[in-house]
Amino acid sequence: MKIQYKPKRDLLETIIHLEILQGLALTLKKLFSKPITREYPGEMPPVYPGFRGQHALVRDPVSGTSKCIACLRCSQACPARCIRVKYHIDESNGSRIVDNYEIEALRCVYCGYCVEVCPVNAVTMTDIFEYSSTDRQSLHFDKERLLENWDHFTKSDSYERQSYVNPLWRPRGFPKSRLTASSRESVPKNRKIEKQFTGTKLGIKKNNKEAGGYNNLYPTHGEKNAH
Amino acid sequence: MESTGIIPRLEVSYPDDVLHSYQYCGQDVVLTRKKHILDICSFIRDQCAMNHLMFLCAVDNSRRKEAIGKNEYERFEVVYQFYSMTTKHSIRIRAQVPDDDCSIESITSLWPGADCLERECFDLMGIHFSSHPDLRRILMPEDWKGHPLRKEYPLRGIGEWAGYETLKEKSLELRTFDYRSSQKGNE
Amino acid sequence: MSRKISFNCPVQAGDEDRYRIQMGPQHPATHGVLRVDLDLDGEIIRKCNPHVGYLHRGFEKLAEHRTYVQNLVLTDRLDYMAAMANNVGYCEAVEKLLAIEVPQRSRYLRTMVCEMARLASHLLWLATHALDIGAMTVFLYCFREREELLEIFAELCGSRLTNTYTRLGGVRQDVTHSIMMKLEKFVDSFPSNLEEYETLIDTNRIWLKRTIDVGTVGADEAVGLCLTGASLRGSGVDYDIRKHFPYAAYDFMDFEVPLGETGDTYARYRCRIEEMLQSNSILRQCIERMPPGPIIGDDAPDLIMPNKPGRKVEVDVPAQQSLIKLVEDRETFMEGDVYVATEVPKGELGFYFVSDGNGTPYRMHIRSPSFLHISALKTMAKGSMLADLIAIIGTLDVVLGECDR
Amino acid sequence: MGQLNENDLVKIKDGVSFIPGASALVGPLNRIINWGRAGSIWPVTFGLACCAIEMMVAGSSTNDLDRFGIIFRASPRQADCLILAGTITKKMAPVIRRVYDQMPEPRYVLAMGSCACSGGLFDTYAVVQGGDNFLPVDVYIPGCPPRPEALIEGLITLQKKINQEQGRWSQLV
Amino acid sequence: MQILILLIQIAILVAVVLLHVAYATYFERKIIGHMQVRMGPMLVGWHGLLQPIADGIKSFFKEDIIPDQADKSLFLAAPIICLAAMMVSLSVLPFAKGWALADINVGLLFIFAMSSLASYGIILAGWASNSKYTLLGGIRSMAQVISYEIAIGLSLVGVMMLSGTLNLSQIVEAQGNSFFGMFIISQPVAFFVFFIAMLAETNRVPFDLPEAETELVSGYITEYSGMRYAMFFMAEYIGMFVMASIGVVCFLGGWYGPFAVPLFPPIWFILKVYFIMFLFIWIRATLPRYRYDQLMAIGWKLLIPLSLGNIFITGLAMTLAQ
Repeated sequence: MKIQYKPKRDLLETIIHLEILQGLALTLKKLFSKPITREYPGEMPPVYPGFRGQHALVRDPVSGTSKCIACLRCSQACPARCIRVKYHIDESNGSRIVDNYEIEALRCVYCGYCVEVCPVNAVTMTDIFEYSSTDRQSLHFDKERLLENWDHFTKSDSYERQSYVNPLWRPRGFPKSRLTASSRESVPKNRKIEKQFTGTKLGIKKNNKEAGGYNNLYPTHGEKNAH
Repeated sequence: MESTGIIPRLEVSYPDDVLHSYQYCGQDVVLTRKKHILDICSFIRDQCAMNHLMFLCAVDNSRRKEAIGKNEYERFEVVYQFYSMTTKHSIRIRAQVPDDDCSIESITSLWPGADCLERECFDLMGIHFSSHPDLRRILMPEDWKGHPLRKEYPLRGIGEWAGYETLKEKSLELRTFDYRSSQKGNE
Repeated sequence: MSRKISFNCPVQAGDEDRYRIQMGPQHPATHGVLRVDLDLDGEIIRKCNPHVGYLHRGFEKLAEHRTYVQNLVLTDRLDYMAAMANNVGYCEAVEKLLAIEVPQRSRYLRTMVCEMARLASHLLWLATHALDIGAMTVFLYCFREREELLEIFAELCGSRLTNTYTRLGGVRQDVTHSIMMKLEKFVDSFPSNLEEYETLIDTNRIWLKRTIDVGTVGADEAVGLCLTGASLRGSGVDYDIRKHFPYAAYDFMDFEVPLGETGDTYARYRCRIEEMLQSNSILRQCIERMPPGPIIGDDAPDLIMPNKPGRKVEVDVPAQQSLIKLVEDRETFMEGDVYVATEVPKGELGFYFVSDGNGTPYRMHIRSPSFLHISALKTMAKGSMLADLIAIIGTLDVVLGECDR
Repeated sequence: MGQLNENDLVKIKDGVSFIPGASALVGPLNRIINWGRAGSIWPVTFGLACCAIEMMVAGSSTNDLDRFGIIFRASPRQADCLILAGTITKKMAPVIRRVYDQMPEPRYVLAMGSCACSGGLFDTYAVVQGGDNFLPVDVYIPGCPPRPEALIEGLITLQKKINQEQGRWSQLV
Repeated sequence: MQILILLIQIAILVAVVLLHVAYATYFERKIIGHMQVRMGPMLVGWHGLLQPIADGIKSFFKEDIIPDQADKSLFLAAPIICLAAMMVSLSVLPFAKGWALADINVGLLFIFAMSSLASYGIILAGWASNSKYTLLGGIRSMAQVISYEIAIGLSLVGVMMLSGTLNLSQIVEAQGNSFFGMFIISQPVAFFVFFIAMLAETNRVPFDLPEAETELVSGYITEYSGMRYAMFFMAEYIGMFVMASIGVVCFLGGWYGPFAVPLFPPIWFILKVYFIMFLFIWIRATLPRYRYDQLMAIGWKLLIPLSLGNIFITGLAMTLAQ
């Protein structure tokens, strides 16, 4: 396909500077239109569930501490090698007990692999992205700090709004067999199950039935998708 | 991609240079000696209408399982991939470059665009391209030691680059003029 | 007064009246950290020598020390204007090497995000190109559209810029209805918004004067310089990898490849504008034809590679030290080498893999379009004026992250 | 310094000190200057890698850094703040230091994103492991890249830091 | 006594103009911001109203760097030359009837002289900084000023011919109180040439080559920091103000308006000046930048022939009318 050029301007247009006047008219029109600026400290940007923000360790309501079982999958999957887990083995039953769980937030690249591979939904990424600091040490999260992050997050609006189920724990559209742990948190009952999106002009309608099994796999998040 | 018939033609034209050829994932590959690489490339460009040089890079074979113990492999190889925009065929040439004579002829006379790619090979792998107009380091600083992509080069580098060392010294020295440290000194 | 003028570069014989100037690495118009050494005769460039490497991060070396899955994260940082397209390109290459099947739905999803990335990248290109030439309002209008796309990315995969959306053997997340509704709204409004930018520059006499006959490259010269993408097509060479080696779902899409004739900056500008419209129509087709089905294949590797059969991860526990040592299971992957190219917004992005059967690539070479485009700068800028150089850097659409790797 | 060091001589530099009574004058002046500085932080137009794109977004219409009085200056001589937006390679580090040295006091450094803070993903031969190896970094902004709002939040942190400064002007005037 | 009054007048004028300059930058940022669908300064003061003050305070207390290799005396003198020349030209502007500090007979020439002098400041700044970008900026500025000074002078010859004087107040009087008396009606071509040349004289988009940010970093002011940079900045905005004032005086009927305002006569003058300054800002938000040789070509090949033709036709028309 050869590209088409717009016709050249004629003499009259050259003299009255038509195209420049059009440009001026556009900017003048914009002068009186509403700015699209989001006034940030007062007005928050939309953050969607599954946003890869500040890390946290989920505080288990039962035990009051982290759910981590020190399987080290997260630190193996981490491309930036920023997760350090220290643990010891309980002599009585041979299970691993986490001593410290460190995430170096300044080295992390926020890829979300650690969250996705965690078999017990212990580590997560929250919607919080405002935690700049004037010193380096405060961004080196240890276990306590990570648990605090979770507490901080559970108090925030975005947690309240969608009663958090991180889609990274349970990626939308993933068959159950592919999830790292099949014993993952079940979807709360009051959640609407959304059908998988499909196009309207499908040439292959008959395949629909076979693929129907995938339709009811993933929950929606909050009332956003309800309508 | 079906067989293009280029490999037999190459084998006929350059019987001494073609070592071995194979197809992998539908891509034609020819292993050659480095001696007549310029002729081979110009043959490919002019006789086979392969006008597009897709990429040019160097590989260090020293730790490669399949290469170890086979004498058709040398320490390094320079890989060229050519493509013909008209016939939609492509071919890959792997020219073997021995460790002791680490040089190969430049193809900048055929593809001016190969200039930077060859400089990159020289920079990262240490392969000399004879008759290259301006063979300097391109990605690393001029006084960098070693060739990072060679297999024996560790990931974090050997030693510290001199320029960075001087920078660190300078920044320590200039720190005295810093607001924060002058404050600390007085407190 | 002249006693105080001291030039850093030694002046060679015959060059006494040349004015040497070093543009960059910190310069507003070099799109990052490109450095260009110029020999000026008045304002006319006699010699132009681009220096790259100020963003060389050792990608190819690092990739040899990370698994195939982890390297996916690296590719986000290659061409950060269109991270999605890089993800797709990388995955297509690795899937060819490891012979992984991709389900149809995720092919469509990949096509969709690729085109979204192309739009985002081209919008950023238009913005910076216009800013370089002085039209700063276009810059901000383009960002408005781009923001919409980035918000869709954020909703889709949780990150705005470095998406890590694809996965070997599929994609990471399925789309939801709300994402698709947003996308549809975007697709509907995009052509009229594009018109808006065009009012400001397309027929503007200053823009025409600054772009027509600037940085002209003939078709043969462009091929010789290894230009790809819109920079090549502006010269009239019909080479688009989406047509030549269809990947993802481009086989099923109806689109055309816009070709220029003159090979100057204006032709490339028009080419990219037309490409944006084509991408928009591909997006619409993706929305309309999105098939149902799984988004990830059955034989897709796990996030922790090497994965099968019987992944073996040993943990070295000197209990006091508790350091983690991962002994990678030397599971047999395919041995061989493969080169797969994809059409990213900048041009032809190719990955050349040499595998020796480990979970990490033996050698990964990235054929980055920007690297070759910058090398073409030397030829293109010669004889033009200083202000033209800015326009040429803009029109080549270089991104240094990809160039230096 | 009015509130803190009321009773002793305030030492600014070797041999330069303030008389205690002057603090009534110095205190408000200090506050006004800090307000001026916090209200007009001009960063250098200096992008390194990915984060530079988010920096541009922060300056664009949706977030509009101009609201805070922040406009980008191309010349380091007129800038107050250096945003390290992206990976710092060893080849680039001397250049960055040079840009920093060209800036007039008071100058601030923001490290934006993992790469600038600590090298991030790129633990390789070519990358500096953190900008604070050779620059006095004032604010660290985590994220890869941080959202533009996170950058704004980092700048707000910097404003807070500026507002707490005492007598940084006295050496200059 | 008279001197004292004059001094007070000068002080008031300078204070008002400096405040005006400060707020001109504010309005520029605000208007361009809204044209780009964003907000402009918002948070320093109510709707960012204190923004210029904060900028001023910050610049004043910023370290003043004099590069080692610079020619110190010239480096220090350049911003002062620039600012002083621009400020002096304020003295002859008639803001209202009788509201001029110095109502001299050669007002128009005086302003041209001063604006040429200001360009010396720019050239010296470019030279004395001893940096390559500033030198290029200085050279560009010199060439630009020389070419467009001619165009702007020639374009005003028609006005001088019609009014028969160089005194600014008398030029306004010559246009009279009516709308159709304005010289923009009788001299449209001259106004067109004047307007474009005015943009070039004040280094505004699309002719902002001496400080083209994407080409020359900051052009001739690249090496200036702190207050000295602010002085150049002020000089540029005062230059805009002066040029806009000349446009108002020569083409838009000066202080005359549809009706007379009793207490504050300069109101119409100021409104008209602001209108022209708005045009400056508006154009800045819309247009790209010319290339250097194209700029020269416009100056020499388009504007100067046009204005010469305009003089010829004006002369012809005047002769015929007699």
